Amino acid sequence: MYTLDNLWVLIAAALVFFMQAGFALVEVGFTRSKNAGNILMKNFVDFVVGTIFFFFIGFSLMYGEDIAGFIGKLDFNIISDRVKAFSEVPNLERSGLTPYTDFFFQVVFAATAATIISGAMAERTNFAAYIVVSVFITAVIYPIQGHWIWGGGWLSQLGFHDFAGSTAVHSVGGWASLVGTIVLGPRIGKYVNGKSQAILGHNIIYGGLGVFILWIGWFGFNPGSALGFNVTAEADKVLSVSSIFVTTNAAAATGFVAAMFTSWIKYKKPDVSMSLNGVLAGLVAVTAGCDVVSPEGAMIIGAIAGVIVVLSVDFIDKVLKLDDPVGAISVHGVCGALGTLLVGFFDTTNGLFYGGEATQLLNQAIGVVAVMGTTIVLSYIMFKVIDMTMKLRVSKTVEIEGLDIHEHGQSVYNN
Amino acid sequence: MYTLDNLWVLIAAALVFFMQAGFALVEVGFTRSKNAGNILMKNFVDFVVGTIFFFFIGFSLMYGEDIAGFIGKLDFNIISDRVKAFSEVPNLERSGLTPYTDFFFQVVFAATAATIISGAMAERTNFAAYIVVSVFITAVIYPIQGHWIWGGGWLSQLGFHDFAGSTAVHSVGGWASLVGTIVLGPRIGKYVNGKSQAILGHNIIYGGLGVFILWIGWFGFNPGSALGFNVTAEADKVLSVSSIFVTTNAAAATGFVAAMFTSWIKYKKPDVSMSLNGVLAGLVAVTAGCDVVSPEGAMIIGAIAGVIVVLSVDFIDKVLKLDDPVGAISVHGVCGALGTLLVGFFDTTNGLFYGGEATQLLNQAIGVVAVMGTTIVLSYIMFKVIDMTMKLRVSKTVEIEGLDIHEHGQSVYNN
Amino acid sequence: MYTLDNLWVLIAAALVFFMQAGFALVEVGFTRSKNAGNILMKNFVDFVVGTIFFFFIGFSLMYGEDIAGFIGKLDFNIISDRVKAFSEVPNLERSGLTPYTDFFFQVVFAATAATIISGAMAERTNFAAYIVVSVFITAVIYPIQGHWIWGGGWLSQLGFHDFAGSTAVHSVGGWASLVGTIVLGPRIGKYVNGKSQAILGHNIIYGGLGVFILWIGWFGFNPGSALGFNVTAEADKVLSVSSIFVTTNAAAATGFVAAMFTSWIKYKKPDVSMSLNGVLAGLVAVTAGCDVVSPEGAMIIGAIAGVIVVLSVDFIDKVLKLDDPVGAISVHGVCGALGTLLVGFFDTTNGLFYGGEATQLLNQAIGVVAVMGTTIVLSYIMFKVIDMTMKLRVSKTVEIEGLDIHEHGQSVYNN
Amino acid sequence: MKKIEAIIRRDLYEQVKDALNAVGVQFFSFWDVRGCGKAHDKKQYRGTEYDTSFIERRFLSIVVNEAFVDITVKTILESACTGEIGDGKIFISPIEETIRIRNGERGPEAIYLKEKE
Amino acid sequence: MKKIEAIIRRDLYEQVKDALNAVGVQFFSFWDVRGCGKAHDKKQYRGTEYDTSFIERRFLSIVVNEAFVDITVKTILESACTGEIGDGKIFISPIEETIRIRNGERGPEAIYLKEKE
Amino acid sequence: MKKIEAIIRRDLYEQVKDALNAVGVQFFSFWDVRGCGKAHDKKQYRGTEYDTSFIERRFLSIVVNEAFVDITVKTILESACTGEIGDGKIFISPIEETIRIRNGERGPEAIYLKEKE
Ligand SMILES: Nc1ncnc2c1ncn2[C@@H]1O[C@H](COP(=O)(O)OP(=O)(O)O)[C@@H](O)[C@H]1O
Ligand SMILES: Nc1ncnc2c1ncn2[C@@H]1O[C@H](COP(=O)(O)OP(=O)(O)O)[C@@H](O)[C@H]1O
Ligand SMILES: Nc1ncnc2c1ncn2[C@@H]1O[C@H](COP(=O)(O)OP(=O)(O)O)[C@@H](O)[C@H]1O
Repeated sequence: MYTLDNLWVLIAAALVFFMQAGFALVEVGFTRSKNAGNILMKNFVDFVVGTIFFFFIGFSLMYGEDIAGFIGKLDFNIISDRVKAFSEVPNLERSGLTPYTDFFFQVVFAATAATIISGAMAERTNFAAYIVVSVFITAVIYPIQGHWIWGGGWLSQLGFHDFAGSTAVHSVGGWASLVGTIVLGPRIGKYVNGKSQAILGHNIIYGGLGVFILWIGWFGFNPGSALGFNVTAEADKVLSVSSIFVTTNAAAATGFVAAMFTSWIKYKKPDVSMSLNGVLAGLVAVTAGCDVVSPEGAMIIGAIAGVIVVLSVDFIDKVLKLDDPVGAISVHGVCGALGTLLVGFFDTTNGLFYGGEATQLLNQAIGVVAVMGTTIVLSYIMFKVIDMTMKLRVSKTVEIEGLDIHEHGQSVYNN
Repeated sequence: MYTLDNLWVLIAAALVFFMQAGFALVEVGFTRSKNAGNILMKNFVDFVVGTIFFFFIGFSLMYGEDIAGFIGKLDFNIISDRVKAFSEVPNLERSGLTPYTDFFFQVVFAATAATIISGAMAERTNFAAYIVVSVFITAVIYPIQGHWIWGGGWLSQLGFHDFAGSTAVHSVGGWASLVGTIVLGPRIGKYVNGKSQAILGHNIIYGGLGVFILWIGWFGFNPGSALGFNVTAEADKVLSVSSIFVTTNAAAATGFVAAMFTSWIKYKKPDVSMSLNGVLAGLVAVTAGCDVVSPEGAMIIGAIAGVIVVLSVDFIDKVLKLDDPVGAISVHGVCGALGTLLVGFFDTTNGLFYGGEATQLLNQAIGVVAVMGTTIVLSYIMFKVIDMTMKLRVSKTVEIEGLDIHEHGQSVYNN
Repeated sequence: MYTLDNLWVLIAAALVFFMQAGFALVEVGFTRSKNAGNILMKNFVDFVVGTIFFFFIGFSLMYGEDIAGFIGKLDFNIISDRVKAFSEVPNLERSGLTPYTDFFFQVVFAATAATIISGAMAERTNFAAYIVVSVFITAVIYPIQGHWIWGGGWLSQLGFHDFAGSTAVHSVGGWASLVGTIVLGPRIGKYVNGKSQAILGHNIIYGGLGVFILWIGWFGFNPGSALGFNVTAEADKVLSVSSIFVTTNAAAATGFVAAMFTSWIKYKKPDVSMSLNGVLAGLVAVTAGCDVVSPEGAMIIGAIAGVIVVLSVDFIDKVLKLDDPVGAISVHGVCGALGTLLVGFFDTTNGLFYGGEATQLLNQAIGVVAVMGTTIVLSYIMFKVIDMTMKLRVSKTVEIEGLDIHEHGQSVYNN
Repeated sequence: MKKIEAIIRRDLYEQVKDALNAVGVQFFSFWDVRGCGKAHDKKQYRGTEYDTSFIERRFLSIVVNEAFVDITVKTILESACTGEIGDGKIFISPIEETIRIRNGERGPEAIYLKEKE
Repeated sequence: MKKIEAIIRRDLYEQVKDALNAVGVQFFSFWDVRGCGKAHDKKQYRGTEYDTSFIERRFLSIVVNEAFVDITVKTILESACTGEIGDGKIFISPIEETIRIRNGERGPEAIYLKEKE
Repeated sequence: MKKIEAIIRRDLYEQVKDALNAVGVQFFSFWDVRGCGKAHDKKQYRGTEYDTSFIERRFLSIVVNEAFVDITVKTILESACTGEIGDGKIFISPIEETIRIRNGERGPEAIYLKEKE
């Protein structure tokens, strides 16, 4: 039903919006107090820049008229045109989402992709340069991949299944984070004689609150991606949405448990921030297939992600020696890819474990690799150009004394 | 539809309720740690006092039987009477909001008006006196202006357009803050030899989280003010509500951007707390016209508010020398008035920029001025009477050593 | 209507989920910084353990086929079986909640019961042992009582009225807290020469934010317990749900006011954390009867609870000498029981104050006592067995130096 | 006059303070410090071990006139001692002059609020 | 050289700092401490009274060469004094050696950045 | 015995601590202070400039017996020096007595846990 569909998607979008607060808290909490204000600002910038640029540019590149399966046609007026067309439909014959609902739900997703990056690049990125990064991600990089997967592009034609964006949103953010981290280099003091040092987050309680907020936000992110809430003779979105609540929640729970026990076994103690990452890992991983897996399947997906995220954080930190303060690459990049692939196994209708064929898995792998490759190339170009034109990284003094004082002229904590 | 209308408005009201948490965090964060518990208490007091007094008194003054366009008739039983009447309608013939839904949505608005003031008067107001202030605002001052604008009073008859309360809620809170600030005088140490000193907020991260919470709360505040969610042959509230989501969000985003760049240009660095104020300025400004402006119009309104809020904070602080720790006068008073006036320009059906006549603008100006004048007079009387009877301001020692210890016997931060 | 019922209950469940964040913040804030990470972890554990064990075990014990009015039949596949059955109903003939919606709403309640305990047992409980406690609460203890009250067990047959769980959820948590506190003993330094000492909470602002979050969560908890949102010729859940919003809110408000003034009179100053407890006391107390009391009745219930919670905290702390850092026994146990009994007085159809007979009150008393007795016995056995097998309490050194460092290897607050 | 600096366990502070007050030592300042010792606490954060090698302690700075040195030290020794490693240290150093800011009074008199006793 | 330790009201810090700077005392360190005095502030938490007996103060540690001792003390006395109980104390103690870490310079020269003046 | 007080850059703490440990100086206390210097950092809050004139630093208090004074100073000079303005200072002052709270042991013996070596 027109009204219910819109009501649900608007509420879901508001919840997804709230994830920005969650990301901000996790990123602030997992880093040092001298940079807290800067990270907060970056999280706001992600969202406000996203809102503006996705409105004028990103949305049409993603959902505009398809050009060769590769990109949508740029159209600054796409939204007002659609509203005009929609308004001409007699009220009682309207159906689906209004162009506003549609845009609003999409824009909060675009901002999510951008916000992932700020965590990985925390504590050393030039603020002005970061604003430009945000613009490119929401106006260009995210929309292109998004077009492939959700905008009628080649991946959606192929049958690639990424229901709510393990790949389209999280992996894009995660791989861009990977590249950003490489181009930036590690924070001063992170590697001493090649050995990784602990740089402690200054308030893990913020991180915990952030994860709770992200978790509730995900009840908009995943079930909202049904883009409606109705029942017809052909399909029952009510049942489907409610099942997505359960699968989403199940994966988050097992993600926590698995990460907690993995860290417990590996490090002898249950690590707080790793367990929190486990929740996010489970959520990211189940996002691709939350509509087609069973609650039990979701639990297994979450558990796998919870184990992998700990191993991945370790590997990236100690072996690859990439400095990702919040674990964004592992949570969003690695677990996003992982979860997308696992759809090929756990999809209850055509996953391998349910007697399906390998085609689905193959399609998933193609999508994962294509998005990873493209994001890496595009974001590498972006970071390099920005670095050359305006310097991506702050000076040594600024980094040591804190971005808050140098970039914003003040500390956020006082007496 | 009866069910959908109520469901939506109840959910919206819950979101508006949550704004209390946002206000509390912003006010706590923007002030000093020695007064944090006191401000928290005041924010709770606003809401609980609002709930009780608006139930018995304020609601009927605002929505009771109109007396000469000026005030509603006082009626302690108005809600139970309405419920009784409503209950007699056969279930399936019911329509609109239930009296409970109606009251609940209204009460969270009333409390918002009250809560604005606690920020401006922070760090020096006597707690007992503040409770009385809260009572008067929610029981008398807000309902009177509310009656004029929304309760069938003279401004609503005039055609004054204030969809969700830029004037009715925010300006009332803002102008009362102005008067409170004047009557109280500045905090000790705020002006030294006539020069404004920085008194730093103790935790701007709380402020940032507070702004995110306020932002999501505004998705109840503005779209919820459609007071329903349905589509009939005559009107499509679905389209309208969804458009309000977009305009509200757009103004918040440009408010941030504009305030950030204004502070960047003016002070050489992008100021964190000013940028946060920019979000609120954009939200407050778009509130009056969120239903009649386009997304592009909302962006411009937000941007104007974002610039103005920075200039206004500066002006009030340095020229008028009024000590408003959180910028409440600028955000709610100035930007509330500004946004209300801008409806006269940006209203897509009869705003000046869309070929409308000046009547709308004139009506807006009348409303803005009338509410400003009345609020100032009423709240001046209120503050003076309270000051004379129970002292509005704490003693010097209490102020210096902190309200937490003296008024509540303890500090909220310990080890 | 099928769609609306599910939509509302899912949204309500998401709000109830969010209460976990509120509990975590209150518990973290009311205790010392050296144990903050540990308490955060326990709050996550409650929910994730709840999700998993309630899925496989608790749900069927609570809602499975009734065995002699005492317990549901254990059935690991109950949810998938129900989904299968539900899927066979033609889409357009479906009604009520989907099995997923049903389970999701139930699981967030189960986790609430568990999470109450972590506060009372804070700062001295062995983490591994606590995980086992969580398992037992959500898999066994809560489902048994829940079955009696909501699952078709003997109390529901008797006519015991506990609409949203003052007894079923809160008292169960509260009484288990009582036993846990007794078995554990007080924190080191809490009683010196038999005199209760103040052990200060380290961040009451977290507590305040937590209470705001719990408050909005309660707008899912209570109105969501209507388990639907529709209107038929026989019943109007729309009116009922909206009235529950009002009664819930009213009791919270008067709870705050009453606790504030009680502490003000008793201790000469309005105590911040006691006033916060007052909100929760009001909410817990109104939970049982929120559907059958008037707003005025709810206000009185809240006020009584607000007074009682202060006296009870005092009594438990100073007379019984039980060390409950957050006041969980008083808020959830005492006020849960109190609120359940008050239904017998304030029920507008058959409460004593509205001309009803004493039967209702008697039934309420029977339920309160039965649940209290059973919970105490079961949880005593549980705590004792856990204590004997794996030690419930940490060593003296761990307690003195902090659970964060010893149990998790790190502090959550750093620079 | 002497300055007695005592580094004690944080959790014993109340006890030490009460004991000091009981013997008439009612004026001092304190703050929280971190104490490095041989015990290298291995901690870890996100799987990386780090070595804080410090313990949270409280630092008391007590300026007394000669007559009070012994009783102050004795009182601290009694009230701050658990007998286990990590009890902390007391350092005594000379103070040449003490001045009460309120009235400019100098010397030992400035240490105790005589006129109020 | 002497170490001048001043325990002052937190709220007067700015004033004291400005006064010190004005007389050329521009280098010092400070931190926040709690000061115990006779005034036993009764506080309460959840209905239990407790006795913090401390007030929040700021501790200034200023090392100066002999020539600056008097002016420093005088300046603090003037700028940190309200005349009400609780203004704090100044303690003076000997410093045997001062070394500037940057260049290893020792003695009174290390205290002031002469070369920059 | 001497008290060596070193005010160093916070970011160099780990390095200094490791260097000290390496030469056998394993016991000391530290806390965070703010250091005032000539460099007046202009900061701003909501458009109002203010002058903090301080930098965040770490204060190390190390009591050693005479034999260790030189090596301690040398080690700090080496490990805490960047050569840029703001490296901090070292102050040396006399300590008359040291007492280990755990067992009441006095004098230089109290400084090092000999029996554990
Ligand atoms: N030489 C020193 N200089 C400064 N502080 C010291 C010194 N020796 C010990 N301390 C402080 O005292 C604390 C406890 O001393 P420690 O030697 O561990 O106890 P114990 O003597 O009982 O073994 C240390 O953590 C440190 O803060
Ligand atoms: N003997 C002392 N040793 C260390 N600090 C002291 C001593 N005496 C006073 N102080 C510090 O000075 C502060 C103020 O001193 P107080 O005696 O209260 O002021 P006044 O001398 O004006 O009455 C105390 O709170 C404490 O921090
Ligand atoms: N006379 C002093 N008394 C106390 N602390 C001092 C003194 N001089 C310097 N300091 C501390 O040392 C820090 C760094 O000293 P500074 O003179 O800026 O370095 P540099 O000598 O390399 O120029 C100051 O910020 C302050 O904390």
